[in-house]
Amino acid sequence: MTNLITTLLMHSSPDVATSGKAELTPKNFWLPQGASTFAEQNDWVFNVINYINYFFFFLVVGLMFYFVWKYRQKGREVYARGPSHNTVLELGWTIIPTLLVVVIFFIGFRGFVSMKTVPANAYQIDVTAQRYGWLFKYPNGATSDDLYVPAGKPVKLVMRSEDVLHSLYIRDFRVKQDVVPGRYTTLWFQADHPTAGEEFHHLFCTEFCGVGHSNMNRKVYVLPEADFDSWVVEQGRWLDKIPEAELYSKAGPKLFARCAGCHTLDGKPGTGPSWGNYDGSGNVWERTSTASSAHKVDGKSVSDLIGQGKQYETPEGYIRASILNPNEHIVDGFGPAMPTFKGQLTDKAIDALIGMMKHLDEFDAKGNFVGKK
Amino acid sequence: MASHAHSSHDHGHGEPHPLVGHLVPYSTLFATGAALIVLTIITVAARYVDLGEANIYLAIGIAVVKATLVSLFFMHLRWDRPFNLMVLVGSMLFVVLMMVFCMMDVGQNMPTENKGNPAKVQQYLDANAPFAPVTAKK
Amino acid sequence: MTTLDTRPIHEEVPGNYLTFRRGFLSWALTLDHKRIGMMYLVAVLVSFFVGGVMALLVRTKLLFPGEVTWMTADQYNKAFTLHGAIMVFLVIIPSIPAALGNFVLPIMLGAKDVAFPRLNLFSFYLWIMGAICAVYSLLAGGFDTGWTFYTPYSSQFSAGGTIPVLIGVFILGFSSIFTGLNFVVTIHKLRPPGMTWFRMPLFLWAVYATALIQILATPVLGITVALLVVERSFNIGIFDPSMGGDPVLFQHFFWFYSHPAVYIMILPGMGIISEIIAVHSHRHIFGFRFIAFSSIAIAIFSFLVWGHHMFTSGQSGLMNVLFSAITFSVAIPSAVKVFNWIATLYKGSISLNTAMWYGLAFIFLFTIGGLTGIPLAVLSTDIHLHDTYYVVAHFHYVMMGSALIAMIGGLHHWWPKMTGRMFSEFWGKIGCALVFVGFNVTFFTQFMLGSQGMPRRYYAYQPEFQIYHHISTGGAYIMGLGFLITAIYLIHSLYAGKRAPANPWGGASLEWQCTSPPPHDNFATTPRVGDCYDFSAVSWDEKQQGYVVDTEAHIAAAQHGKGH
Amino acid sequence: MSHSASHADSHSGSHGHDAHGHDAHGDHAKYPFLAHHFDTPNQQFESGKLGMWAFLATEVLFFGALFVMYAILRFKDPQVFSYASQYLDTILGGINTCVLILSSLTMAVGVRAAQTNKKGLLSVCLFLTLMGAVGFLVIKYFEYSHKLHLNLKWGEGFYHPVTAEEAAEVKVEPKPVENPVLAIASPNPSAGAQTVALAPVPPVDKTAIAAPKTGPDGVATAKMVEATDAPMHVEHSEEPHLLDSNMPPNTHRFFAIYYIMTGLHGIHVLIGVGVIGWLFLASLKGRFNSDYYAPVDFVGLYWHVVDLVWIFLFPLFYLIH
Repeated sequence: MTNLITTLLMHSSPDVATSGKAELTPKNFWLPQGASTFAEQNDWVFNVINYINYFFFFLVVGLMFYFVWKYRQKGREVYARGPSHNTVLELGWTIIPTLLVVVIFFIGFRGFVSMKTVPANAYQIDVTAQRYGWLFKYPNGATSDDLYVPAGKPVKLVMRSEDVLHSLYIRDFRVKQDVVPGRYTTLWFQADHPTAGEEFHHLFCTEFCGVGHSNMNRKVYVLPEADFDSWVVEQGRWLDKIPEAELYSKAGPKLFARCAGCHTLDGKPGTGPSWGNYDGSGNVWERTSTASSAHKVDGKSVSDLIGQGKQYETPEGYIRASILNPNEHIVDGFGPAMPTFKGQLTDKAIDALIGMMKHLDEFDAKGNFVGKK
Repeated sequence: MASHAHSSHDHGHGEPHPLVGHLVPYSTLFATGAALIVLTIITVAARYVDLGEANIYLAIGIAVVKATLVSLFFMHLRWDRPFNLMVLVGSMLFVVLMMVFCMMDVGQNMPTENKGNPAKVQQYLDANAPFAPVTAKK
Repeated sequence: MTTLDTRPIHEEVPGNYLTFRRGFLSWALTLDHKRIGMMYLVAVLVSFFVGGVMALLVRTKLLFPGEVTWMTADQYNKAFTLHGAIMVFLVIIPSIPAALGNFVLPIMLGAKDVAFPRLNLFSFYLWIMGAICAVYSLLAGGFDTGWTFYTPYSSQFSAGGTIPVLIGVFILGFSSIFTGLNFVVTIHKLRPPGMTWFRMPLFLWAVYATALIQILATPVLGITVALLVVERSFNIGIFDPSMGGDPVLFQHFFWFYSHPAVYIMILPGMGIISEIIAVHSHRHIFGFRFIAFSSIAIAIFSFLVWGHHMFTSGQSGLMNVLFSAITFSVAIPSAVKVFNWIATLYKGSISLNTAMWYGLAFIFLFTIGGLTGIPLAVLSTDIHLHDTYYVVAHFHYVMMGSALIAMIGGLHHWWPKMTGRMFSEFWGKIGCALVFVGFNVTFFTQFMLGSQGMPRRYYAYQPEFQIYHHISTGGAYIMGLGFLITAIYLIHSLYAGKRAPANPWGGASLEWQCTSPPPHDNFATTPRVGDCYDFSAVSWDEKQQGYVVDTEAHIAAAQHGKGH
Repeated sequence: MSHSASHADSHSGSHGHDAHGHDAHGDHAKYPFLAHHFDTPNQQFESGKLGMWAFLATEVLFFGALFVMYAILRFKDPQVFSYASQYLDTILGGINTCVLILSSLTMAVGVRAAQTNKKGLLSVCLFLTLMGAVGFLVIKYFEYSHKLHLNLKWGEGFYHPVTAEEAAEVKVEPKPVENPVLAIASPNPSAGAQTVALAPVPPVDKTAIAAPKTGPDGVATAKMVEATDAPMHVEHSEEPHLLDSNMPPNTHRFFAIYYIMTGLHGIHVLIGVGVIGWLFLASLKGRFNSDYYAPVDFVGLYWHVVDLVWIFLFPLFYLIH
């Protein structure tokens, strides 16, 4: 039954993601200006409920004052003969509100469903909340403290917290979601109107997180898609500013943080082989691993793939290959778990990693640069 | 509501004081005790035969039976005012309520906990947004 | 009505419970529900004063958008946390059931005392112990978690006083449990002949529903704070993610109690209003059964809706939808009550005493509080409003504008009965008006603040909000003035007020049939019960300057179903 | 409503409680234990009983919340429970169950003895019940101390070799790791399980927060992947758990909930010892008789509930191999 209703509602509800430019909803007595595709829908619901509320409020209070004035006590004659009950009336004002709230619920439910249904083509930004600040990470590895989003494109925030509960609230977008340590939460929105110049939307933390709670606000800038793309690339260029000479020592550790989840430096294998075991050759390393040919990649074992003793011409070539299409050759004893970093790592970044692998002795087990021993 | 159960019962309950409580024959008490011990031995024994999933259900089942015995005979509920039984059962219903709601939420949320593979988490989040299939059609 | 019982214990009764025995110990060790009620009342009002001062401090800080030298962010957090914790756990939850309820419940019921007087006294001392723990926690560094104690902030980062205050909450919980337990048994077993469930005043129905919640929900709060204490001390990994725990689970456990707790606060208030409206408009309450059963319905629904505090908490979408849907079911019984009160005014003979002013203020404020709950129960709009000042305003309208106003209304309604003195009606109305105006100025502004997106628990805020904060703070001071005046004339009445007649307002329920203040044992002889909302037998008596109830006519009317 | 009216009359009716309530004094004179605000012993007893049941309801909710917690933890990682429950001693648990049941039996018999004025039998039963309660606590003490000796503890302590023996057995030098939860999860058994399983957790630093990690997320760590694909049931080896490479992640949480629930139950038993002891002394003084046995009855109810709770705790912790 409910499913039926919800399905109907879903079909009748506008597809927020792809509907054309949503207009800015105007600032009114209650609500601030709305700048996302949700604002339209949301403000409409809010206003509708408000009108219903006005009606009932004035009905109740009006009647109250009228009766108080009309039936005020006259003299000391106290006994008043009013009806003590009227079943029809009472059933009436039990049932009518019930129907009303059912309708209200479904209106709100519709809005909620579209807020919870992330479009497939949403642009993902990873958010890390931490007392008392936000860190926004873009797919190309660029990071920023304020949030920049492309206009007219659904944006999905994947959020996690480093310490306590936070809550990301962009009031003009009418979106809010707690950020819970130990779990990923997401929210999405689509802002169609770029913010001009110094304009921005407020981003608040709305879950109490300590002394700096009220300072945990940032700005949200909506850029036209083209500008955004160039901005995010520019933001991602931190690497280029590092001179070749100290490339691996400066950039290496920062990049390695992304690898550290699977690769260690001290010889203990994780999901992937440990860099510590890399013999610096072009050999697919750890060939002697006991679990020989254990792992099949679409039916072929590793040795089938490259054959005994086959080598890359250069170690660099090998490393580069295993970063860009990692599952082409898999080290014995490991599974095809590594995602490709094609398009995420620039050549310079890969050079930095290669440099790091060549000078492992200058890094500690955590990947911090310690210099020549 | 609450009153009806006990006060109606009250009527048939007209003996002069102080015969409020009910006298449970020794035989009944000892029989109950024996049954409880036997059930305990059975449930312990059942632990050593591996019935897979069934083990836990068996254990819980036996526990429920034992609990019922204790409350009916040791605690006189079999003869006591129905309202007292209502109090006990009612309170248990609220525990069940709490458990059901909490478990539903936990079950829904588990995949979003980042002890799991975030890639999987992402797939889950994209796939399992409420009523995703419906929107997917568009 | 005053033929005294001949039992020895009664020989030295010199009239009323206040003069029954004298000396400090006669109060500290009393088993008389009236004296215990009075002690609760004093204790609650004192904590109310402290909590109020905290509120004014917070409001004063919020006059300035930025840092202020005289209050750091840390002190601010501790101040609003203290305000919340005191008002919830020390004031509103015990105010009506434990203070007023203790005093009038057995009398309204026609009983000599509550079922377990010792337990009653014990729960009062539990309350004291809880309060002491709270005070100690201030010495131990205060606590800054907000009254909701969310993990992992409370389990890792919050100030040193957190564990003591949690212990305090645990103890207060049991104080509340024992009070509720006492009332349930009293209402079930101590009703005199003729006092059937449907002869019971609606206040008793409300208190009964409240007691059910207290018994069924409060233990969960106890275990939750206990687990939190363990988590904080040993980091066992149940609520704290650093060891694999789940913060959202804490919120489930916390709100399983704390949402029903909202109804522990408001239900008795509704009961009082039913009394005040009926008595002061001298007319049979409209739709007795609907009001009575709506109390029970609210009590039961209140257990099914706790998740609506967690729409943005990371709770799964399914549960959000479920909880939102059920939440609306609570709106219905509340609406029914309001409509019935209005219908009770219809064709009444309404005397606008101070108590009635508070009663009408309640209807006004509770209507706003209830209606503004709807946007918060609606999923999509709540996302915008959650954790903003809109929520703050909403629950202040319900908790303070309703529960507390009802409590003060009840205080005025029963003040002559409790103290035997009349207070100044003139100043009473001045005080009520100031409180009412001040309250609306304070909190209606906060609705706007909230819907404009001002998050709650903010020490510093965007300048654009400043004007609202100024208005709000102004209102807070007006309200404070109102309460000050109220306190002054009430205390003054204790010394200079003129003696109160047994029945100053013309009520027909049992508490108006014993002298004011009541004798030690309430009723010399087991009272005979009529229809407590049938005022046909009530008439004004010049000599007593009060109303008198013609008992025989009253009983007769009830038996022949007259006066309906 | 009519029948509840008749309820009110029923007890008054049977004891001539007319509008002037004179006979009530008769009752008060006859029964010294009858409180002044009750009319009849019946009413007093019934009130006490209802009060007791209401209190037991709060106890049910009190423990119930913990059972909910148990269900959720188990639901989240079942393999932990099937693994860790093997560290509990089923036989001792079973014996304890029987002890409690027997003490419940003696309590029930005691109530009957009180009802029928058999004062000697009552004292004997109360004494036996008392012994049962004490015995339960003694056995529990041995269980606890054994576990603590094996360092099967709550929270972080679970991962620290504290006892000399274990420190000796475990030769690996502990290394701090950033995220305990993930570190606890043991990667594929073949590789480096010990060290990972051993990694102790640094005490939570309440002030300093680690700098945010750089680079986008979305890359699974070894532990993450393993944690999700952990097998449902793992045999535990004879080695101490710190060396057991099969130990599933979050095992410490099993012992957390174990100590909390059995501990709270233990506290209730302790309270039981107190009140039953008091009853015993009172019964020696011959305080109770067929008119006045309410305290025995009510304490009996409490004691049975303590038994009930254990009846559920036992299978949930000891029998989930």
